[in-house]
Amino acid sequence: MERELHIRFLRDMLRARRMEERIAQEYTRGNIGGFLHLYPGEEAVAIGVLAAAEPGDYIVSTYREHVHALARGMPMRSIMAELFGKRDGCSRGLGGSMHLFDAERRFLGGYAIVGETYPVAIGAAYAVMLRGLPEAVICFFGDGAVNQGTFHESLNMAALWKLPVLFVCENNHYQIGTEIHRHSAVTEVYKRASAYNIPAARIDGMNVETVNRHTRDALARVRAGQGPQLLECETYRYRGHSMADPGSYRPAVEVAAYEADDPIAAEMRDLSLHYPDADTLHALGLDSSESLGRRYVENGHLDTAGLEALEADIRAEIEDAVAFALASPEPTLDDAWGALRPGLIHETLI
Amino acid sequence: MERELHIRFLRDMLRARRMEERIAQEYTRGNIGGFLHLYPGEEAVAIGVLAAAEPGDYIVSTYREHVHALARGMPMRSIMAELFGKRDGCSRGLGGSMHLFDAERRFLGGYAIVGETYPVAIGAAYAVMLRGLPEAVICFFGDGAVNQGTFHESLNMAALWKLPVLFVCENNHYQIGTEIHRHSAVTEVYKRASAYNIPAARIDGMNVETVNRHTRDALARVRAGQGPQLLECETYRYRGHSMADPGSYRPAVEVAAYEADDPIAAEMRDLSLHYPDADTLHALGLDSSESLGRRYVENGHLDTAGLEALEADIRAEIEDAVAFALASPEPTLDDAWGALRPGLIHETLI
Amino acid sequence: MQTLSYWQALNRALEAEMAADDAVIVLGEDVGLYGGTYRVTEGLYAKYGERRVLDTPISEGSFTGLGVGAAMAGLRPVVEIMTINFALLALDALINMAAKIPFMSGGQFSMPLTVRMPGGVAHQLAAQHSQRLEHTLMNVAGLRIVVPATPQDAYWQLRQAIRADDCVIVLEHELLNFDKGPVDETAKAPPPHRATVRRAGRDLTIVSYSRMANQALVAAEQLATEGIEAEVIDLRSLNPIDWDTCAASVRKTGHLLIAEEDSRFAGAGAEISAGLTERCFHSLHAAPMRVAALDLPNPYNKRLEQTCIPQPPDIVAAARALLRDGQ
Amino acid sequence: MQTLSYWQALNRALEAEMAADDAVIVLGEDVGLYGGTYRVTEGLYAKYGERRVLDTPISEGSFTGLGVGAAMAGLRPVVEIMTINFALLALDALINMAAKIPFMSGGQFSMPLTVRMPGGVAHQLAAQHSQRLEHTLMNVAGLRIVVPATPQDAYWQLRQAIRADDCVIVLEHELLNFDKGPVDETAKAPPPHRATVRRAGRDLTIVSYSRMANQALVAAEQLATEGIEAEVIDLRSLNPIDWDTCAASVRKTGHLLIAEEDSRFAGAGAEISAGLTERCFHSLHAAPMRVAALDLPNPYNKRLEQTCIPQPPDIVAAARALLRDGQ
Ligand SMILES: Cc1ncc(C[n+]2csc(CCOP(=O)(O)OP(=O)(O)O)c2C)c(N)n1
Ligand SMILES: Cc1ncc(C[n+]2csc(CCOP(=O)(O)OP(=O)(O)O)c2C)c(N)n1
Ligand SMILES: [Mg+2]
Ligand SMILES: [Mg+2]
Repeated sequence: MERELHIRFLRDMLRARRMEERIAQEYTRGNIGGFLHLYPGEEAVAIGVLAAAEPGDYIVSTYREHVHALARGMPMRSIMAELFGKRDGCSRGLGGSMHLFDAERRFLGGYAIVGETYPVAIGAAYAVMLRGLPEAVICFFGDGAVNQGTFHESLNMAALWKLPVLFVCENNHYQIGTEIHRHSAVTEVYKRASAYNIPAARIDGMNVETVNRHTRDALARVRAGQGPQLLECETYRYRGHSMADPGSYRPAVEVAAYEADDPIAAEMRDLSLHYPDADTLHALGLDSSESLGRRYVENGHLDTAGLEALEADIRAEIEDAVAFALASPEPTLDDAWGALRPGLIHETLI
Repeated sequence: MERELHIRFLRDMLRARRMEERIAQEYTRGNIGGFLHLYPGEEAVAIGVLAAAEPGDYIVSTYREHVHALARGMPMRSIMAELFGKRDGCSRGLGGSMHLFDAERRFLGGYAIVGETYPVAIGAAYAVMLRGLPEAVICFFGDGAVNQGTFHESLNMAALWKLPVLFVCENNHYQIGTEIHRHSAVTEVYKRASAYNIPAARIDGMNVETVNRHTRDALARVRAGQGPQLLECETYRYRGHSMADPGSYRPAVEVAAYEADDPIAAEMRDLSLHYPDADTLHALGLDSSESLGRRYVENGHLDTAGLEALEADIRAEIEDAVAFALASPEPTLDDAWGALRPGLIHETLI
Repeated sequence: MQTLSYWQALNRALEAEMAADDAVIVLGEDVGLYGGTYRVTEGLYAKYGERRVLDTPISEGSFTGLGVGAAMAGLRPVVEIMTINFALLALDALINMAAKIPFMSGGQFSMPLTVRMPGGVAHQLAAQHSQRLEHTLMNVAGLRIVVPATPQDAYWQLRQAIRADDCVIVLEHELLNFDKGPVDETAKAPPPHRATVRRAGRDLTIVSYSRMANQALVAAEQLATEGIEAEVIDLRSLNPIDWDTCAASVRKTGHLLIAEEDSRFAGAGAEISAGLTERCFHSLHAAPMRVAALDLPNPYNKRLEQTCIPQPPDIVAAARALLRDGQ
Repeated sequence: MQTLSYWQALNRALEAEMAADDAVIVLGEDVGLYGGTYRVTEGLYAKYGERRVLDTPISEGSFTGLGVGAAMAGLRPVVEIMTINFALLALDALINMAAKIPFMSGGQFSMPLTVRMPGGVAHQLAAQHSQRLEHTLMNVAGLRIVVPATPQDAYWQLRQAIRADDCVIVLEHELLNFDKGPVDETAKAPPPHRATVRRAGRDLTIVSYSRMANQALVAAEQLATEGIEAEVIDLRSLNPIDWDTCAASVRKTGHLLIAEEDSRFAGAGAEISAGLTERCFHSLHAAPMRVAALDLPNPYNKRLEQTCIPQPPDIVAAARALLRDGQ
């Protein structure tokens, strides 16, 4: 059981990483346009948090949301087609990379204006509260987003009315090129929640199991009517802020240090606690996702065939998604007019 | 010396109270229009804080700012003429009650959109910091204003860059008709400053001497380069939010309790600690500003003549200010166009 | 038929929709316990409780955004921004969120959100409290804007706004609140964005909206005494605009006068003028004329305030000048 | 003369003004250490230090307001709002503060504040990142707006903005950043708000601004091959508008075409159309025509994005249609 959960985490993180890598390639090939913000390095947060969510929960995310969407269960096909700007994309090719939406899975969207996720989240939570349902809202945001006024306004209201929201800060220490010490007077994000009496914790965002456990506990409190909770997940992005950003403002040693702590490698180590072979693992040293397969095999969690099958599954899914995206037609102007006012057909306006 | 300071506080508070009472009258007479927010009950804050300010300091205030303006040394004439919408008003009759400005006294204005005082204050403070001067900026705001996003954004920047600002919260427990427990998840405003590492204290805003002492200490820290400070002054407004508001949402006992703690009466009690006669004072019980004169005489701080002279001075000043305001001409449309772009004359635009 | 004041009509509309649908909630500063700054929400708190009539902190950006999120999750929120002046703090929520989410989501989410904001120039409220944001909101694809001038329209249009699946902005006028008029709660409402001919005439068309439409009627009566028959059109809606009603009138009269309280430069009148010139150029005997506010912030001084925004005599004078030019 | 790209011209202008006056500071997200998202502030941090080139948190409302307060206390701040899309969070600071403080203070405070905001439709940035706010800002008395289309104008107009004692908004266009052109740093600049005739012609007047003015020139060359000589006016400024230059041209050609990237409905073009109709009605042979963006949020899909905003062939087609109508 435990083992299966770990394998699932590993699979989801690998799937996320491989998808993002492919997306980067497709961007350089010109199949994807606009701003593109990738997630490698931060997978443990999305995977760990969303594995704890129920189907009835609402998710609100940012422009760096492909992996949240994937972890929420959105088909890779519909994500990929959206990035390709196609009609079968989750937002019909009208939203693009920063605006993935899925009403069915209660994925309330990716928002590109920093700080917008808070009000959307408390709004959905207000609806939940009014109906007295055991649903929760999960609201993602970055460390830079903490300084937006809506953080303050929304957290105050969430606390005031005990709204069922879990605020999840993906603290990757950077607001584009500005390091957290240069943008926040208090760099421990979780401490800022005390201004609203919101219970908060800082956790290791590079460890999927830690993230998942804390999320489960926090969501249980939310569902028990204890009001909003906040988790600060310390993490790191390996790439630049977006495809347009070389990321050169970050010291090489910093990037290397975090990469040594790769969440996928970490999950591997974690598995090793549950299954012998710890010495072998230790001897191997820290690792990046590249050599993960080998290790898994060495650890005996997966045999070569199992690992190859896993990687092959992911590869196949990605190929399928890309082929689907390529084949999908482009949206028409009629699609655009229809999307502008989905409710319009029922009404005589003039 | 001490005694003189106390007499000065008392005089300033009485002057403020009497001016506001007259302004209310002139409003009902139709000489003053628009929204009118009065200050009775809160005098100890403006008087206590601004008595500690230096001429080089900048003051930023709200729509409830007549007394801040007066305490800053602006002539009552120019305040009254402004309220009357006249050309000799401090803002030429263009600003009105909510927008008193005085460049010479570095009174950066009354702002009517809740939450605007913070950014103006940190902006002025940034200019001071850049020039390395020992000047400070004093920023007033209410308890309701704490929930505006700019509070959060501006306090973070103030702390991040160690700007010389003293934030003064006039916590009168109400945001118009909404009591603080219904608008803030954390009702101790000073605690919210911890989210920015800003030193903060909650003090008795009904006691002018307390306010003054804390302000002096806080400003000393500001001038010593220790960065922003925050004072939460607990106070109360006796009247409705504005002249349009009956204030009936507040329990009568609450109003009475605070009035029993009138800052002017409190200052009287305070004086009695320095000069005998404490028993007599105690026997008299708590008092409102109305019977203040009598008490003062009884306490021996002022003789009947002295008190009458004080009241007479204030009466005369108010009469003079009203006469001045009445006699002042109205601004012209040319004045208005000139005020729109004071810098325009130097430039050929097209 | 009953006579109600404008605020009462709005109050009845809220009451009716709240009674009809549990998903309707009202939120804003002092809308509950206090009963609303302009009394519009009076009585609702007692009847529907503090959860459906929600007093908010002073956090316009976020409580408007809360309305957006709540609408996405199935409620039909009616957000009151106490006055339009504070809407500048909520424009990201309105423009980048409410207006764009249905589109960006490929039509998956509708936006059954109503945002009420009393505004306009009232009595000496000075520059920061006398905003007019018509032009700003009009340019935003995805928002609908209604501008009722009468209690009856206030009633109908607010109810329609709440029932709409789009985000509808209700621009009320602060000075209309105590205007009284007949309100029929049972008659079938006209479509929400259809303009209405408030007065028929043959010599010129005056297009206006909100309080200024009433002022235009006053001016038209004066003009009638001089033998000039003005047709007065109350737009009732600024997005969409009922071009057909306006164009039909202009084609008949050959003269277009636009009366608005907004500042002239790039105000709502600019679109009305440009849009009708495009549609009726060959019927026009003279350039469309705009009677509008001066391009100044609103001054506190009463006399200057009155000078800055158009008064009925200004409309009368403009009509005369227009007809002279068009001879 | 040297050739610079648009961003380099802006960079030189900042450099020149910072060197000339210690009171000039630059602030915004990533303007310092990072060198500016569009490189416009490159090199300034190294030269003038972190106090005069200030990296800010993501707090647009307050750091723009900080610019206002700093301007009142004697600095000449240049605020960069990384892209205009985030300016919706700063509109209270711009509209209720920067634009109104000089007026509300009776002229005691001037407002030597410059606010730069790159914007417009770039490449597939989708609805939230493709704002055009011309119309919103134009209606605000107390703001001046410049819209440079060339590196030379970018250089001149930014310098003039910094030197102005009013609040000047510099609307840059994201797609112009890498356009190159001659920049003379010593020539005397024309007044900041004067329009320029970029191409002379006799058959119709095309009024445009920012990137669309360059597109209009492309269209004009195409029209010339068909024997149609278009006069192309680049407004350079949206507030104030140089009406005289435009009106003189329209009186000559009798035909007015407006090309803008803004959405048509209540966009900047509405004022241009209305304002010039008022001034030139009797010279016009046809209604002024607007070529503008569709009234839709900007779609991500590339082909739709291109469809939504005018392209040179659209301008050409409109010019032909306009001349047909005006026969
Ligand atoms: C209001 C606003 N300001 C600026 C930007 C430009 N911008 C996009 S992402 C970003 C940094 C956000 O940092 P953080 O919140 O830490 O998230 P991360 O990108 O690190 O995941 C900025 C400044 C924006 N999108 N919205
Ligand atoms: C942004 C904004 N929202 C709402 C208002 C309307 N309003 C004026 S004063 C006020 C209450 C402010 O309360 P507080 O900050 O406690 O100051 P107080 O009036 O008690 O001195 C409100 C809601 C406003 N002026 N600005
Ligand atoms: Mg970050
Ligand atoms: Mg208060």
